[in-house]
Amino acid sequence: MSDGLSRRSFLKLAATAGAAAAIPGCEPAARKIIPYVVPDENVIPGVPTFYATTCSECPAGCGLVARVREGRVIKLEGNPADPISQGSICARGQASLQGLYNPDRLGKPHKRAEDGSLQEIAWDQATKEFNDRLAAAAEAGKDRIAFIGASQGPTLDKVTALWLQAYGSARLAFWERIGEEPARAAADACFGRRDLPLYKLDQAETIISFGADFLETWGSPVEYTRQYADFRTPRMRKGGLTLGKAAYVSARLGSTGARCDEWVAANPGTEGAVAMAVLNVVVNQGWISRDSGVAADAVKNFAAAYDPHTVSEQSGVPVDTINKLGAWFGQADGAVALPGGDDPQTYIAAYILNAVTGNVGRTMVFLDGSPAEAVTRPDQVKTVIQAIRDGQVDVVVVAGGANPVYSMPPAWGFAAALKRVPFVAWMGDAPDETAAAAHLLLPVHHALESWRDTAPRAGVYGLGQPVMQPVFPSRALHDVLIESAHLGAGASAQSIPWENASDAVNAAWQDLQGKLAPDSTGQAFWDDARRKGGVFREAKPAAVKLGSAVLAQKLQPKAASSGPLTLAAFPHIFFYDGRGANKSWLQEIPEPVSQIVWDGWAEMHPDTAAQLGIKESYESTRLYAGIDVVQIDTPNGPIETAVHITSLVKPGVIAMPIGQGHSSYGRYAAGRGANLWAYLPEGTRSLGVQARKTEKRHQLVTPMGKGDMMGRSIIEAMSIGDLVKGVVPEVEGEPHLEGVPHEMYEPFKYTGHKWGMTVDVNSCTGCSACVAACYAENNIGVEGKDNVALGRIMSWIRVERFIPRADEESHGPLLYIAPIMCQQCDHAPCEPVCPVFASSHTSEGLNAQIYNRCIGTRFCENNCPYKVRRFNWYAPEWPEPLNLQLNPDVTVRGAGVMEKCTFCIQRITTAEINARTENRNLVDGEIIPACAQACPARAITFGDLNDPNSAVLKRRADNKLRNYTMLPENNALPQVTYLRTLYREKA
Amino acid sequence: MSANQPASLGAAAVRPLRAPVQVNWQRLNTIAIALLAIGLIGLVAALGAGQADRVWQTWLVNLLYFMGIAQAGVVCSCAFYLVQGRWAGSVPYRLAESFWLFLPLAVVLFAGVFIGRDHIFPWITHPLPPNRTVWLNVPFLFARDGAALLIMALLSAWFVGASRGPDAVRWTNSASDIEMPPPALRRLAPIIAILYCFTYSLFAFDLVMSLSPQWHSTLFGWWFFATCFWSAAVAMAFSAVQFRRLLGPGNAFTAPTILHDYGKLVFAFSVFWIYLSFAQYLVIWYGDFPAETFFLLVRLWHAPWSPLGWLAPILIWVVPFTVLMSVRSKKTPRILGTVAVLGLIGVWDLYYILIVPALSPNKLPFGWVELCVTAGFLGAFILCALPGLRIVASAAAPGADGGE
Amino acid sequence: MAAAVETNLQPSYIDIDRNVQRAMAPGGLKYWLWVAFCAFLTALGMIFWTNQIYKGLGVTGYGQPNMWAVYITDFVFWVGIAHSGTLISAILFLFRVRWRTAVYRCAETMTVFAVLTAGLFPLIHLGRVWFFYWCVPYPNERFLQPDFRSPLVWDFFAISTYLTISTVFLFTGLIPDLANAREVSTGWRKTLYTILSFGWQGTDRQWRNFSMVYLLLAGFATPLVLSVHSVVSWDFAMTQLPGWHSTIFAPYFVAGAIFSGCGLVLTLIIPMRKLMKIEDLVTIWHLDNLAKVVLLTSLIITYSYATESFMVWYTQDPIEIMTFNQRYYGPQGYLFWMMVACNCAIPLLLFIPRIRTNTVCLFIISIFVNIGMWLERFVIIAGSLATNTEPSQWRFYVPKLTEVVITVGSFGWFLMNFSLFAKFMPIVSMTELKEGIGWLRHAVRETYPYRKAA
Amino acid sequence: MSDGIALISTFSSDDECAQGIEALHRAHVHDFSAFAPFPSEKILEATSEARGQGRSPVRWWVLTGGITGILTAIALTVGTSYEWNLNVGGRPIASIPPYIIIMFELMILMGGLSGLLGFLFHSCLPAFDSAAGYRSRFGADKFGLVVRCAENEVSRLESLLRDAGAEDIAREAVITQGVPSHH
Repeated sequence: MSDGLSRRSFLKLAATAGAAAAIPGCEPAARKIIPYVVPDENVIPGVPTFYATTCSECPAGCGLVARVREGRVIKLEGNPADPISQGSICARGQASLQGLYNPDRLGKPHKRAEDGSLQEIAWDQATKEFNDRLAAAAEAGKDRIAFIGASQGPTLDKVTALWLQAYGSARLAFWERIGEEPARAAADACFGRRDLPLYKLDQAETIISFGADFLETWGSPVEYTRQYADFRTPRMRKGGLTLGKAAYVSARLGSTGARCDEWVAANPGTEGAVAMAVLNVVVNQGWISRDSGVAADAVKNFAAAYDPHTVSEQSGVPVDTINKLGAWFGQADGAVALPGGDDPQTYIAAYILNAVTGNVGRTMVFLDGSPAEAVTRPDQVKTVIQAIRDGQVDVVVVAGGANPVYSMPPAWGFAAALKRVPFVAWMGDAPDETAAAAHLLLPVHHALESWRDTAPRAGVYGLGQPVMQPVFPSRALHDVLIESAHLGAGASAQSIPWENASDAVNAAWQDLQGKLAPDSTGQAFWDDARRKGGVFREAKPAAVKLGSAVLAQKLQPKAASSGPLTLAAFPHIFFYDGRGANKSWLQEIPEPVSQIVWDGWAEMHPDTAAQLGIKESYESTRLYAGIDVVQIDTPNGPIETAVHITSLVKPGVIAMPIGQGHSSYGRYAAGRGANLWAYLPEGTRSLGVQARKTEKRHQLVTPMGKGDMMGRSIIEAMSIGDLVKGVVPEVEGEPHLEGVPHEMYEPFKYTGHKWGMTVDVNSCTGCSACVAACYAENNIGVEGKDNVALGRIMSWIRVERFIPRADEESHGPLLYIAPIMCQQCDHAPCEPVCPVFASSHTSEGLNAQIYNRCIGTRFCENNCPYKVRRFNWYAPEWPEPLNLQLNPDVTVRGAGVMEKCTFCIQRITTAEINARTENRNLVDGEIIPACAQACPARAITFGDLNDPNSAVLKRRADNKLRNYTMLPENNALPQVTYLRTLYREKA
Repeated sequence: MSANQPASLGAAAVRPLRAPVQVNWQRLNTIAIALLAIGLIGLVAALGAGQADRVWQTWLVNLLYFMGIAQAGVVCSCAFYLVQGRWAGSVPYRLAESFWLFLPLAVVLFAGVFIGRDHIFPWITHPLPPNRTVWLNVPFLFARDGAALLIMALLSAWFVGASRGPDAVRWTNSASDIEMPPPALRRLAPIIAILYCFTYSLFAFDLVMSLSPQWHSTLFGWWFFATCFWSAAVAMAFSAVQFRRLLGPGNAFTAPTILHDYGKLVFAFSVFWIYLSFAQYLVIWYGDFPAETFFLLVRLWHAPWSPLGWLAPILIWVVPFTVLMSVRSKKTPRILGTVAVLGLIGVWDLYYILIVPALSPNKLPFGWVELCVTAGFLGAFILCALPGLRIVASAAAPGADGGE
Repeated sequence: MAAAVETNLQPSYIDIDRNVQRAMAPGGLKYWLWVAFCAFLTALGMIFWTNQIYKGLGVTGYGQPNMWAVYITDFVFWVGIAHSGTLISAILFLFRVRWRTAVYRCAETMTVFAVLTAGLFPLIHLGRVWFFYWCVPYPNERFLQPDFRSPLVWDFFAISTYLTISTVFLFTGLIPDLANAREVSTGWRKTLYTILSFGWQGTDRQWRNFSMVYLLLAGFATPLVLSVHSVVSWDFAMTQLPGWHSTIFAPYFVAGAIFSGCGLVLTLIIPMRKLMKIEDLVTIWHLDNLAKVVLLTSLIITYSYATESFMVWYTQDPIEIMTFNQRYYGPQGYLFWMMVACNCAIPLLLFIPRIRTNTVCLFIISIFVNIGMWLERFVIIAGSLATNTEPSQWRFYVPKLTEVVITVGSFGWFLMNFSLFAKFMPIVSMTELKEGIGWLRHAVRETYPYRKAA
Repeated sequence: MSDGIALISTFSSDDECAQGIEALHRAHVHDFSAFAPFPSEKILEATSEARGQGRSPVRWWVLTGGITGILTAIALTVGTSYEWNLNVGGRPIASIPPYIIIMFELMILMGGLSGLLGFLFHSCLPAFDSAAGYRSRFGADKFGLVVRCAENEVSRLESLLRDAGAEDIAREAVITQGVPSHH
C-alpha cells in the first residue's frame, strides 16, 4: 500500500537530502546541493543524525536534539545535557516542527501593491527596497526607524541594535505580551534586583500557586513539571511518608490546579490579596522564620490590612481555607509561593511570603550573573509606539516572530498607529496579523534553520544551530540586517564586524570561551558547544535580603474590575500567547481540562450558565462540549463565543483561553474563537463584563464522550493515608474467584523480550507532550474539527480527563487525568476477531497491527475494551511541506486501515538491530518510546518484563499498592500497568 | 407413514413378537415401594450421619430431574395438540401425560429444598451485596418458585383431565378428517407451553444458576427447559419400547413407525440440546470473562469433575446422534431402548454436575447417600407414573381404539 | 377475483397447472415499470457505494466508537429474511406440515435473493473492499490464510454454504415444475426451461432419487439454517462488549430471523397472490398458518428480550446495567421502544383469528415486523457500541445519506431479482400442490367464507 | 434386450397406477417404468416393492460428501494454524471450539453438493432424449405406466392394466432400448 512518500515528496526529500552533508560544519557555503549519486560520508541513508539546538517556542529556552533523516528534521526531543529540559520538551516544543514545515510559511519576498494585494518579488529587489527605505528614513533624521521584534538571544539582539544604530535610530523594542516585567519589578521592589528568581519546587513541602499555571505556560513549564512530579512523589518528611501539599489559587482549575490538593477558587485578580491574607495568617501564627532577617512587627503591620475576613469577602475564598493555606505554608519544611498573572502586586506578595518564611535562597533562588533583560520594558515599548503614532517614524520593521498587532493591549492602539507609517517591513516565517499590515514581507529562516544563542538564566548558554537546509528560499533574519547595515550605514559599517549571523554567534562564543574556559581553544570550545547544544555551568546563588521599603508601602492588588461577571483569560497550554495556533497538532490535541479542540470557548459554571438561561443541551450523538453562543460585552467591545459549561470554573467567572482568534495566521488558525489580547488592558488578565445568551449556535468539539468514569476501573486513585497504612484499594468489577480455576487458555511462553510499560498517574499532569510526540513519531494524521466531532481523531495515545462525581469529591483527586494508549494485552480481545491475522501478537508480547494485511472490518476496535484503535476513514493528508516531517521508519497508513500504538516498534527494532550488529545484549532503557521520551514528568516507564532488573519492573515493585491494570474484569491481561494517583483526604 | 420412505422397511427392522405377555403391574408396584423405603431409610440415616449437605443437594438434583420429566411430558402432549399431530392416534398423548402425577408431589417435595436451603444456596451463608439480595432472598425465592410449581401442577392436572376426555380421544383418533382439537385443549396447550418456558427458566436461574452467584448465562433457562424436554422424550421412548415388548402383538407400539417417530424426536432434540450447549460453551470460551469461564472449567477441565462433566454430553448427544442416525436403529427396539436408558442416566448426571460442583468445586462426593435419595425419588416417581402407564397400556392394548 | 375461481371448490391437477401458468404469462407495462423502478434504486445504491469506495468510509456517519452500524444492520436483516425460506421449505417439510406447499417456493426464492443481498453488505462495509478475498482461504505463494478463529471467517463459510445449499435446494425443487412448464411453453422460454429442467420426465426412478435427495437436503438445510444465524449472532456474542456478549444470542437471533423472514414473506405474498391471481393456490388458510409462525417467533424473541434484561438486573453488573439503561432511556431509547412495540406488542394481535385471516391487517402487521426487526439489529449493534466499556469513547451514531441510499438500494436490488424470478419461474410448486391436493381442497374450502366476504 | 412393443397406459390417479404396477409385479413383469407428475408414495412403494429395491443410493453420496467436508475442514483449520503458529489473543494455536463451526459448514456444503450430483447421476440427468412412451400429460395431471413386452404378451398385459384402471392404453413399437434402467 501507500508508503506515505509520494513520488513528489520523495523528490523533495532527495533535493534536501544533500543539505545534511554540510550541516555539521554549517557555513553559508553549504547552500550548494550535493546529489546522492555522490554519497556523502556524513549522510548514511536510513541512519538518523542528531543535532543539538535550542527551542524558540517560549522564553524558557529548552535545549533540543533534532533527529535528522536524509537531511530532513523529523523529530525534536529534549537535550539531556540541558539543565532546563533535561531531555524532555512540551507539546509546543514538539510542534515547532510544524512551524518549520508550516504550509502557510512565506515562500518568497512579497511586496504590497497599491490595491493591497501581495506581489511576489525577487530577493535582491526586496532587499534593495528594504535598504532604500531605511536609507531614506535615515536621511530624514534620527530615530526615524523603529524595530519591534521578539528576542533572538543576546548575540543576535546585539546585532539588531547595532543595525538600528547604523541607521541612526534607537527605537528598539523586544516585545513579549506574556512578559517578565511584573516579576522583575517585584524583585526590584523586594530585593532591589531586577532579575528573575529560580524556583526549586522539589525542595518544597508546600507549594501555593497564586495564579501561576506553572504546569501549563508559566515560566519554564517543562522544568517545573519535572520538579513538581518529584515533589508529588511520596517521600519521607518529618519521619513519615508524606505527600507534598499543593494549592492552586485561581478562578479556573486548569491542569495545574487539577494536580493540586486544593483548588482555591478566588475571584480573578485577587490572587495577590489571598497571598497577603496567607501572609497575614503566617505572621499572626508566628510562623516567621528566624533567619529570614525581616522585622516581625514590620511584616505584621504590613499584613495587617489583609486579615482573612476582608480578603475572604474580596476574593470569595472561605476564611478557613485561607487559614489552612497559612498553616500549610507556615508549618512546611520548605514552602514556595508562585505568583502568576500580570499584576506586580501578586509577585510582591508572594516574594514577601517566601522571604518571611525563610524560603528565599531555598525554594526561590536568585542567581549571580543573570543574563541581561531580553524583553523591553512595557513603558519603553509604549514610547516607541507613541513615536509611531505621532508620525515620528518612517519605517517600522517587525521581525523575529513578534506579532504586536495581535498581542498588544488595545489601549496602545498599535494597529492604528501602524497605519500611519509609510513603510512597514515584516520579516518572519509564517505571515501573521502584523504581516497583513506590512508593505514588504521578507521570508526569514525558522529558528531551526538559523544560528542563535540563548541565555535563559545564569550559567546556561544555549547554542541554536541550524539543523537542516532551509525548507523555503528564505534568508536568515540577521544576515539580511547585517547586509543592510553594511550597505546603508556607510561610515558606521565597522560597527558590525561580522559577515553574517553565524559569524556573529561564532564570535560571541569565542569571547565566551575566554570567559568560561580560558584553557580550552576557541575551536574545541565551539565544536563542543555545538555537540552539546551549549555550555552549562552551575551558577552561584546570590544572597538577597528583603528590603524594608517594600514593607512600608501599601499594596493595592488589582481587584476584579466592575461588572456582573468577570472574564478571566488564561493562556492556552498549547498556544501560549497565540504563536502556537497555526500548528495543526496543537489545534487537534484537546486542551487537557476542557478537552476542546480546534476552537476558542468560554467556560462557565452551571450556575452562571443557568443565570444566562443556558442549559447543557448537547446533541449526544455528536461529540460536542457546548453549542450555545453568548455575547460578552467588554469595555473594549463585544466577544461572541460558544459556552462550555463546566464545574471547573468559579461561579460568576467566564474563563476564556488566550491564543486563538487569529485573523491572519494561516489555515489552521483561521476563524477560531476570539483574540483576548485585543480586549485585555495592560497588566491584568481579568475584566468585568456583561454577558447575554444569543440565538446563535456554534459547536465546541471534543473527542471526549462522557467525562464521567461511572465508577469503572479506568483511572484509579488512592489516598496517601491508605498508602501509608498499606491498605489495598477495592477494585470495581474485579471478580473474586479465589480457589476456583478461571483461566481458559494455556499461557503463552515469551522467551526473549517481553515489552511492558508502567504509567504513574500520580506524576502525569496531562500536559499532552506524549500525544504531540506520538503525532510526530508515528505519522499520525490530523483530521480537523468536523471529523473529530464524528469521533475520528487519530491520536494513538490520548490524555483522558474524568470529572469526579459529587460523592467522590471528598475522597478523590480534583480530576482524573491519565494517558491511555494500547495496553498490549496478552489476551488481546482485538486479535482473534480479525479475519486476516492483521492484528496478532509478536513473540515479544506486542499487540502488532499489520497495516498491509488489514482489510478494514473494524472488528478489532469493537472488541477493544480500551477503545485505543484508530481507523483511517479517509486517506490522511499532509499539505506540503508538512509531508517532509514524516518519519521514514513508520508506514503511512492509507484509507480503510486500522492503526494503533505498538510501543514505537520501529524504535524497538532499530535498537535490537543495533544490539545485534554490535553483538551485545539490549541495555534496559536503551529503547524509549516517543511518549515516554517526551514526558517531562517522567511518568512513563518502558522496559523488558523478562529482565528482572528492568526499570519498569522495579517501578512496579516499588509501588505495589498503587500498581493496577485497567478494566480487570475483562481479563485482557494488559502489559501496561498504571500507578494509582494519590490524593489527600479532605478533613 | 413418513412421507419419503416406504413403510415396508420399518417392518423389516422389527423382529416378530413372542406370545402376548401380561404386564405385571403388581411387581412394578412393589419394586417402587421398596425403592421408596430405601430412600426414606437412607435419608434418615444420612441426616443422622451428618451428611445433610449431600442429602439436600441430591434432593435438589432428583427433584429437578423427575419434575422435569413429568412436566415436559405434559408439555410434549401440548406440543402434539399444537401441531395437531395425529399420526399415532391417542397413544402418544397418553404416554406423554402418563408421568404428570409426580407434579403435585413435586410441590410437596419442594419443601425439602426449603428445609435444606442452607446446604444448597451459598448466598444464604455468604450474603451478597444488597442490590442482589432484592432477587436472591429466601422468602421471595421460595414464594415465587413454590407458586410456579403449584400453578403448573394445577394447569397440568386440568389439561390431562381434558386430554383424556372423550372428544379429545375422538379427535386424536380421527386422523383422516380436518378439524380443530376441543377448545379447552386448544387454549390450554399454548398457555402451558408458554408458562413452561418461563417457569422452568425461573427454576433454572433460581435453583441452579444462583448456586454460583457470580456466574450467569442468558441462555441457561432456555437450555434447561430444553434439557427437561429431552429427558421426557427419552423417558417416553423408553416406556414405548417396554410397552411394545409387554403388550404383545398388534399393540399400538408395534405400528411400523411409532418407534421411528420417538427415535426421531430423541435424535432431533438431542441435536438441539448440543446446539444450545455449544452456543453457551463457545461464547464463554471466546469471551474469556473469568466470571463466566470458571463455571465450565470446574466442571469440564478440572479434577475431580471432568469425567462426569464429559459423561453428560456423551450420553445426551454423542450416543444418540451416532447411534440413531440410521432409520434402522431408530426402529430397532433394543437399540432405541438402550439409548433411552443411557440418555436418562446422562440427564441425571448433567443435573448432578450442574448443582454439586457449585458447592464443592474440588471434591466429588458420591456414594450411598446419593444412591439412597435417588432410589427414593425413583420409587416415588414410579408410583406416581403407574396410573398413567396403566391407561397407556389399555389405550395401546391390541384391539383398543388407541391405535391407528 | 374471477368468478370462475370463486365457484371451484374442488381444484384439480389441471387447475393448479393453469393457475401457475397464468402467473408465468408475460408481464405487462406495469410489471416492467416496477422492475425498472427497482433497477433504478439498485443503480443509485451502486453509485453511492462507488463514491464511498473512492473517497473512503468517511462519507458515512461512522466514527469512533461506531465501527459497525447500518451496513452490518442491513447484513443481519437480510440474512434474517433469508431464514424463513429455509424454515418453510425444509423444517416444515421434515415436520410434514401441509400448508407449506403453496408458499415454500416463494419463501425459498426470497431466501436465495435475500442471501445474495446480504452478502453484499460485508463488502460494502469493508474499509478496503478490494482485498475482501483475503477472508477466503485460497492458495497463494506465501500461504497466507484467514484466521479461522474470527467470527467473520465463520460468516464467510456460513453465508456461502447457505447460499449454495439453498440455491441447490430451490433448483432441485424446481426441476419437475420446469419440466412441466417446458411442455406448455414455446419459443426461447421453452429452450430455457428445457435446459434448466435437465430433461426431467418424472419416471419412478427419477422420483425415487428426487425424494431422497430432497429429504436429505431438507435434513441438511435445517441445522444449516440454525447455524447460519447463530454464526451471524456470534459476530456480536463473541466480543466482550456489554450488550453484545450474551449466550442467548444464537437461538434468539435465529428466532428473530424466522420472525422477520415470515414477516417479509407475508409482505411479499399478500400483494403478489392478488397481482398474479393465485389466491386459490395461496389461500387465506396458508396465510393464517404463516401468521401463527410469526406469532410463535414473536413470543420467543419477547422471551429473549426479557431474559437478557433480567439477567443484567440479576447480576447487577454496573457496566452492563449502564449499557442497558442507555438502551432503554438513552438518547436513542425511542428506537428500542419502537422495536418492542413492533416485535412484541403488535404481533400479539395475531392471537385473534379474525386478524390472522384478514389480508389487510396481516399486511400492515408484517410491515411493522420488518421495521421492528431492522430496528432490533440497529439497537443492538449501534447502540451497544455507542455505550462501550470506556465512557470517554461514548458517541451515538446517526447515519448519513450514503448509508440510507445504499440500504434503499439493497431493497431495490432484492425486489428486482425477486420480481424477475416470480415472472419467469413457477413461483408456486405445482408438484407439491398436487401431492397434497387434498389439503389444497381443504384450504380452499376453509377459505371460501372469507373469499365470499371479500 | 430384443425390440418389442411398449404399452403406454394412462391412469388418472396414482392409486390405479400403483395397482397396475402391483399387477405387473404379480405377473412377474418388471420391464416397465412409471411416470407421475409428483412423487406419489403409493407408486414409489409399489415400484420399489416390484423391483425389490432398497432406498435410493443418493444417501451414500451425501454421507461421503459430508465426511469429506469435515476432513477438509480439519485439515484447513488445524493445518494452517500450525503452519503459522501465531499467538492471537492468547488463544491456543489449534482452537477447536471455533474450528468446529468451519467443520460443520463444510460438511453441509460438500454433503449437499455431492447429494445433488448423486441425484443427477442416478436419475441419469441431464438427458434430453425423451424416454420411450413419455407423454407431456404425465408431467401435468396423468400417471403413466409404460410396459415393454413381446407381441404375444400384449393382450394379457392390456387386460391386466385395464383391470387396474387404465383409462387408455396405446401401443408403440420399441426401436431401441428406450426405457432408462439403472439403479
